[in-house]
Formats: sequence, structure tokens, C-alpha cells
Amino acid sequence: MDKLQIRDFIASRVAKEFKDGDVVNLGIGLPTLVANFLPSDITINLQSENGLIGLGPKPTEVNFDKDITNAGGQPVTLLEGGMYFDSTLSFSIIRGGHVDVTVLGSLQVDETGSLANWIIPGKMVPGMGGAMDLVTGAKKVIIAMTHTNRGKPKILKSCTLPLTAKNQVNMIVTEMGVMDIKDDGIHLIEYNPEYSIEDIKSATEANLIINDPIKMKVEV
Amino acid sequence: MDKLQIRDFIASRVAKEFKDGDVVNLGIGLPTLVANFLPSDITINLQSENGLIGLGPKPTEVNFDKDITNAGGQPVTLLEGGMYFDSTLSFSIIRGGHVDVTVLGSLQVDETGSLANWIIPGKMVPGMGGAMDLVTGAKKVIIAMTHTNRGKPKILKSCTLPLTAKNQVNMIVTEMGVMDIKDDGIHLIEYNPEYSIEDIKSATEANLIINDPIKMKVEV
Amino acid sequence: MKKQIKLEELKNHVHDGMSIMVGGFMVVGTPEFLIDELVKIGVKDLTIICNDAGLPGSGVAKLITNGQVKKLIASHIGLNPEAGKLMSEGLMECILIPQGTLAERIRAGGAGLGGFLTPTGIGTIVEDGKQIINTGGKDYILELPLRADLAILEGTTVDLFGNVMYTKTTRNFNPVMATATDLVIVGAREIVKSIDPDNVMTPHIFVDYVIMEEL
Amino acid sequence: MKKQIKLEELKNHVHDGMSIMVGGFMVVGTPEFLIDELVKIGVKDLTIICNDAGLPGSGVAKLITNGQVKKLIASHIGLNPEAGKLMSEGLMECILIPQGTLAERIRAGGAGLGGFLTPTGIGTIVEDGKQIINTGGKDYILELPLRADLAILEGTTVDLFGNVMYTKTTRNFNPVMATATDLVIVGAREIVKSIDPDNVMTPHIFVDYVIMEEL
Repeated sequence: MDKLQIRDFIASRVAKEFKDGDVVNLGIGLPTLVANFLPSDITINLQSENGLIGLGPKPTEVNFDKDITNAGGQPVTLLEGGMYFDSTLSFSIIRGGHVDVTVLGSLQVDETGSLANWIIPGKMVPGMGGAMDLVTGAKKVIIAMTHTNRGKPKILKSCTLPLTAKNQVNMIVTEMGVMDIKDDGIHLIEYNPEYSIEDIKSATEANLIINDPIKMKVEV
Repeated sequence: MDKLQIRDFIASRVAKEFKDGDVVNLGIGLPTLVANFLPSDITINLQSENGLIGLGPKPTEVNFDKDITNAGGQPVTLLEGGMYFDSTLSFSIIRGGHVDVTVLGSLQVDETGSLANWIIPGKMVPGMGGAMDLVTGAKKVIIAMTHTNRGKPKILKSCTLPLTAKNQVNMIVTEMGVMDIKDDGIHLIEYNPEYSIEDIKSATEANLIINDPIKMKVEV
Repeated sequence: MKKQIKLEELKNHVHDGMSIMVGGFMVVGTPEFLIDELVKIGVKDLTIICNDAGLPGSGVAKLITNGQVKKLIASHIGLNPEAGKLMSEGLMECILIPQGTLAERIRAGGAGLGGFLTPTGIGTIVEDGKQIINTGGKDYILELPLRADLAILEGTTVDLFGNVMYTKTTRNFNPVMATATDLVIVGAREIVKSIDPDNVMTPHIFVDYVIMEEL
Repeated sequence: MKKQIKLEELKNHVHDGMSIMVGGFMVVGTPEFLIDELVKIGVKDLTIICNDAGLPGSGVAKLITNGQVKKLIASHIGLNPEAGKLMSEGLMECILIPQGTLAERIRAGGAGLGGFLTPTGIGTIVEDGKQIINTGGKDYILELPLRADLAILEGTTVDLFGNVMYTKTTRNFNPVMATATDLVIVGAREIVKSIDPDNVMTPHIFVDYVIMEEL
């Protein structure tokens, strides 16, 4: 798979986690692509922390409205039934457990479900935006990311960068497979048969608990 | 003065404390009458803690609307420019210092500006409603009440009933006069010439600081 | 409409001993017909969280009169003399909370906050048994979040998605209660196709069921 | 309209060293023409409180580029590389706050609360130097209220009394900031006779001045 195929592979697998009626917040970058793979037979309510529920596809020239953007500042549309609200209600929704699933990218995730994705000291300081509230408040936190960064593992025994939150990640989806994070560690529950279990283990610093993982279907 | 005249005398004097643009909350009972004496040359924004600003007069049969009431549950009207809001914003307004003046009745007030008006243990337990927030949050707290209760002083050295708030009252208006509460105690700044200074002193348990108080005009 | 259920179905969502937040302020904004149904169902040992105790014959007063309320959490019960009587006689537990603190505790319950610091009640019996925290040279009471099993609200206008608008002073505690309970049931005066997305007061994600008021 | 002033009068209400909350989220809901005027006035040593650092050439980024900002309090500065550069070089102090905490601190500042307990940031450097309070078996950070001297907001529609409505996602931080500063100035896209009392988002009592955007 090339880079774009990898991103679509990850995004399409994440989209299978949603249930009818779920409120879902998709982070910037790869997680945004998940919107392209939403199942058509159920209703997913996409929330955006700048103040809307019912995030629709990118506008065309015809329905473009500069007053409707997502949390990345990109123009979006509002679906029927959607609505706007202010930042305090937006974070009551987020912090209060009213978001069923949040999907974010990450620089590092570790065995305890801690993640780091908002700062590389001395190098990159974008700020945490709404990410800390999202991972703390959402019922389920899914990290959607490439398994490694230039060959270096991102799934670690313990994060080395400043944390975004402690013990909050429930699931990791990468091009190599799907991992559940439980009290006893990271379980590889599905894997991409383009990689061997040994490949995946060696690309992962954290210990992987492996009990008969399912082979994923790869349709590119 | 008879009972009704006393109430109007107190209410009309309280109304003189307001400045143009003030946000004012009037409690149930005697304070409600203050609305009848608002100066016509300035704009006063009456707030009601159930969720409106721009409280207008009682409705007639024609403009009665069961969905518009004041905090006492009485039907009211909304003036032009007024608006509705929910209870959380209502108390952000109240607690946040956005109410310039609150006018309340009281059972007792004392030299330190503490007041008691929400419970008589074993006898009457109506609850504090919004009163505790109002006296804590408003910039100026005026107590509008009769000077005594069946001859017994209500302005005391120290309240004996459970407090509504500590050190929050700025002014007391009764049928006998107007008192400012400052760090050094209660100053009688105006008095009703129908009463002698000695009458007022003997109807008051608290020490009154008296320095040349102004004679009030009594127009009944 | 997906979320609409019949009035008779309310019984499937209530049970003895549950805690219920009831919208409204002196019965303005209280869904009277849902209260009537709760009386009919006869569910008991309820904890009711409401601004007040209703008015004699209206609002939560009906549940109180019918002996269904074990515990009332409110800011004011003065306009329902029976509530005071039951409280004095020890027949109904009654917890009185300053109105702003009540609204804010419910908000904290819905917003995932562990509590908040309020100056309201400092120096009064309201602070009894609570932690006092000094910040910026001033004392505050640490008040804790409040949640319930069910919220019974009055929505003036509800759209096909379950978005809600409240008219005039019926709004009061309704929107904040919608955020702070496991289940939210809205009694609707009218159901419309859609509400202007700028004017939605309770987003549909908070609403579980809508029951249309039969007039 | 009583509260309306001219754009040229903005200079009478600002001064060096003041703290200013600026509404908007990635410049959506930021009153661009008031920012332009602040650049023209050249008021400096400002503390700016805003969700973000704007975008290059838009929003508070203009003030940052022009060297008028001494301190920036925001949740995210990633889309304005210059802000990160100035921060790294020590030329602008930058305090990063989780977005929900930023909104809630401003709300506390406007609502007279002494602070609130949030789970956001527990176990991260966000908790450094802050009090941790355990309630209900869970750790929370005690976060304190945030206020400023002035708020500069974008109101889509303002009525003759100063009531404000915000359209679509321009709402964001605007209404909460209106409650938390000594002075509130709204840049209006349009001024109308009146707004439906149910749909007012910022009551006029919060608004000190309105400046109409010249198009």
C-alpha cells in the first residue's frame, strides 16, 4: 500500500467502530478521512469542537459559507438536523461524556493508554487545542495513525514526550492492525496480512498480547 | 401612614437609588412595588432570576401569556429590548456581578451587613431560592422592609436567625429612614420626620451612627 | 419521528426509587401531562430534583401530594405549603440549595466537571459539611456535581431530529437538566420538521424520547 | 442606537498594557475590522486571550506580527507559525490552555465562580503548579477564573438595544467572553430594530459599545 492507501485503509477500519446514533469527533489530519467511510445504513453525528453537530462534506462553490468551518478552520457544511452552539456547550458535550467516540492522531501511545500528541519540546509547540478535553471526556478514544514514524515505533512501553492524557486510549488502528488497550496491556485483535506477526512485533516497542488475531480484509 | 402607605413610601425611596442603565433585581413582596416608582427619565433593566431581563408591568387580559412570569410565578410582560435566557446564564448574571442593585425584604439585618430571610427554624422553611446568590453577587444590596416586626426590632446587633449571607447588605430602607451599612456600622443618613430620632433609635437594636441625617419628604 | 413514543410508554422508562430532574420554575416549563402520567403510573420512592416544589395541584406538587416523593432537592418550597409540612413531619426528606448553586451543580454534572467554587452560602449553614477553599484571598464553597437517572422536560417546539426550543420563561432549568441525566424525555407542545440550527437550545443528541402533548 | 460608536472612537477605549479577549476560532467569528483598527492605533504590550493565534495575515496574527502582543493565552497556535517562532525566541510569552478549560475559565470569570474542577490535564504538565483535588474517588485540577479588561467580539446581528446574535460557527467564544471583561465592544455586521427575545445570545446588558462594520 502507498501512503494514501494506508491512510484510507486506517480510516475505513476506524469507521467500522461506530454504532447508530453515535456522536463522533474526528481530529485533524488522518482522522478527518474517516468521514469518507461512514456506513450509510446508520446515523453518525459528527461533532466539531468549534461548535456544531451534523458536520457534512466539504462545500461546493454553490453551498460554500465562510461562517461554517470545522475545528481545523476548513470550510464544511451542516447536515439536516445539525445545529450550532458556543464553546462552553461544546466542551460540556465533550468533557461531559456526550461524545461516544473521538478519533485522533498521535505521536506516541503507550501500554497504559497514555498518549502524546501536542508538543515536541524545543521543536513544535502547536498547543493542545481541544485534544486533552476530547481524550479525557469521550467514552471511547481511538488513535488512528501510521504504526511507525520513519521506521521508529510510536507504540511504546511508556511515552517519552509530554502527555496529552494518561490512561485514556481504548483502541489503536494502524496500517498493521487493530489493537485494544486493556488493563493488562495492548492486545493485537486484528492484523493486516500484508505484514507478519513478527513484522508487527518488531515495529512495536510495547509488548503486544497476541491471542489468535483476526486477519483483516485488504481491499484497495 | 397606614400599611399600604408605608409600603409605597419605602418602595418609592428605594427607586431613587437607581442610575441609568442599571440592572436591577426586585425580590418578592414589598420590593416588587419598587417597579411602580421607577424614574421615567432613565432606563432600568429589571432582571428576574427565572430567566428574563426587561420585566414589564402585569399583563392585561389582552397581552396575558402564561409562559411569561417573574420569579414569584406571577404573570408579567416583557418590554421592548428584553430577552429570555436559561437558569445557568441567569445566575452567571447574578453571581458574576452583572446585577447593579438587588432589593430584598428581610426578617433581620445586622450591624455587619449580614441578613437573615430564608428560614425560621421549626416554623417556616421556604428555602432561599435565588436570594443567597443575589445578595452575594449583586454590586449593591438594598433591604426594603418595615423597621420592626410587631414592635420588635429587625435591625439588630447580630442576626439570631440562620443567615442568608454575611456582610453583604449596603443599605436599608424602612418607613423610618434610610441607613447605609459601612465598615464601622449602620449610618442613619435620612429619616422620616414623622418619627423622632429617639423613636428610630428605640426601634433599632443595632447601634445607629447619626451625623446630621437628612429629613425625608413625605408625600402620601 | 424516530424518537417519538406514546404517553403510555412512559411507564417502560421509570421505576421505583429513581432520581428524576423535572424542568420548570413555579410550574412554568414543567411538562404537566408527563407529571400526570407519573401519578397514574404510581412509581414511588422518587428523588425529585426541581427548582421548587410546584404549586398546590400543579407540577411536582402532584407527586408530593400522592406520596411518591421520598426526597426533594430544590431551592424553594414556599409556594407549596404541603411540602413544608411533609418536610417538618419527617415524611419527605428535603434538601434546599441556593438556586444558582442548584443550576450550576446540574451543569457540572452534565459538563464532566468535578465541582466548582462559589461564594454563595459562605458564612451560612449552606457551607456545613462542605470544603471551603480560599483562592485570590476569598473563601468559596466547593460544590459538587448533581446528576439523575431521568430528566422530564417541557419542550415548546421539537423537530424531527429531537432538537428542542423553549419559549419565553419556560426555558429556565430545562436545557441544563437535558445534559445531566442518563435518560432525557421531552414533553413536546408541537413537533415541527426542523428548527433553525442557530436557535436550537437543546441539541438532539441529549434527547432520548419525545412524547407529544395531546391537547 | 444608543451604544453605537464610530470606528475612530475605538482608540478612546484601549491603552498600552491592557488585556483583551478576542472572539473567534481560527478567525471565524473574529471582528477583522476591529483588529485592523487596533493595528492602526498601535496600542502595545497587550495580553491577548483568544482560542488561537489566528492565521497568517488574519485575526490576532496581525497584532502578533506587528509586535503589539506581549503575552498570548490560547489553546492552539499551530496554524500561525510566527506565533510559535516568537514564543521559542522568547519574544512573546505564550500560555497554552486546553480549549475546554480556556472556555470554562472565561465562563467562571464571568459567572462569579472562584474556579472549577476539571479532569482535563490530569497526569500532564497542565497540572504543574495547580492544586489537585480528589472528589468521588477521582483527581481533578482546580482551574481558576480568567477575566480581561476588554472583549472585542463579532456580532452577526445586533439590535438597537445592543442584543447580539451570532451566526453558525462564528458563535464559539464570543458569548462567553462577553460576560468576562470590564468592557465589551461588539463589531456588528448588521444592526436591526430588534431580535426575537428567545434568540438573543448575548443580552444587551453585557454590551458597552457597538461598532458597525463598513462594507
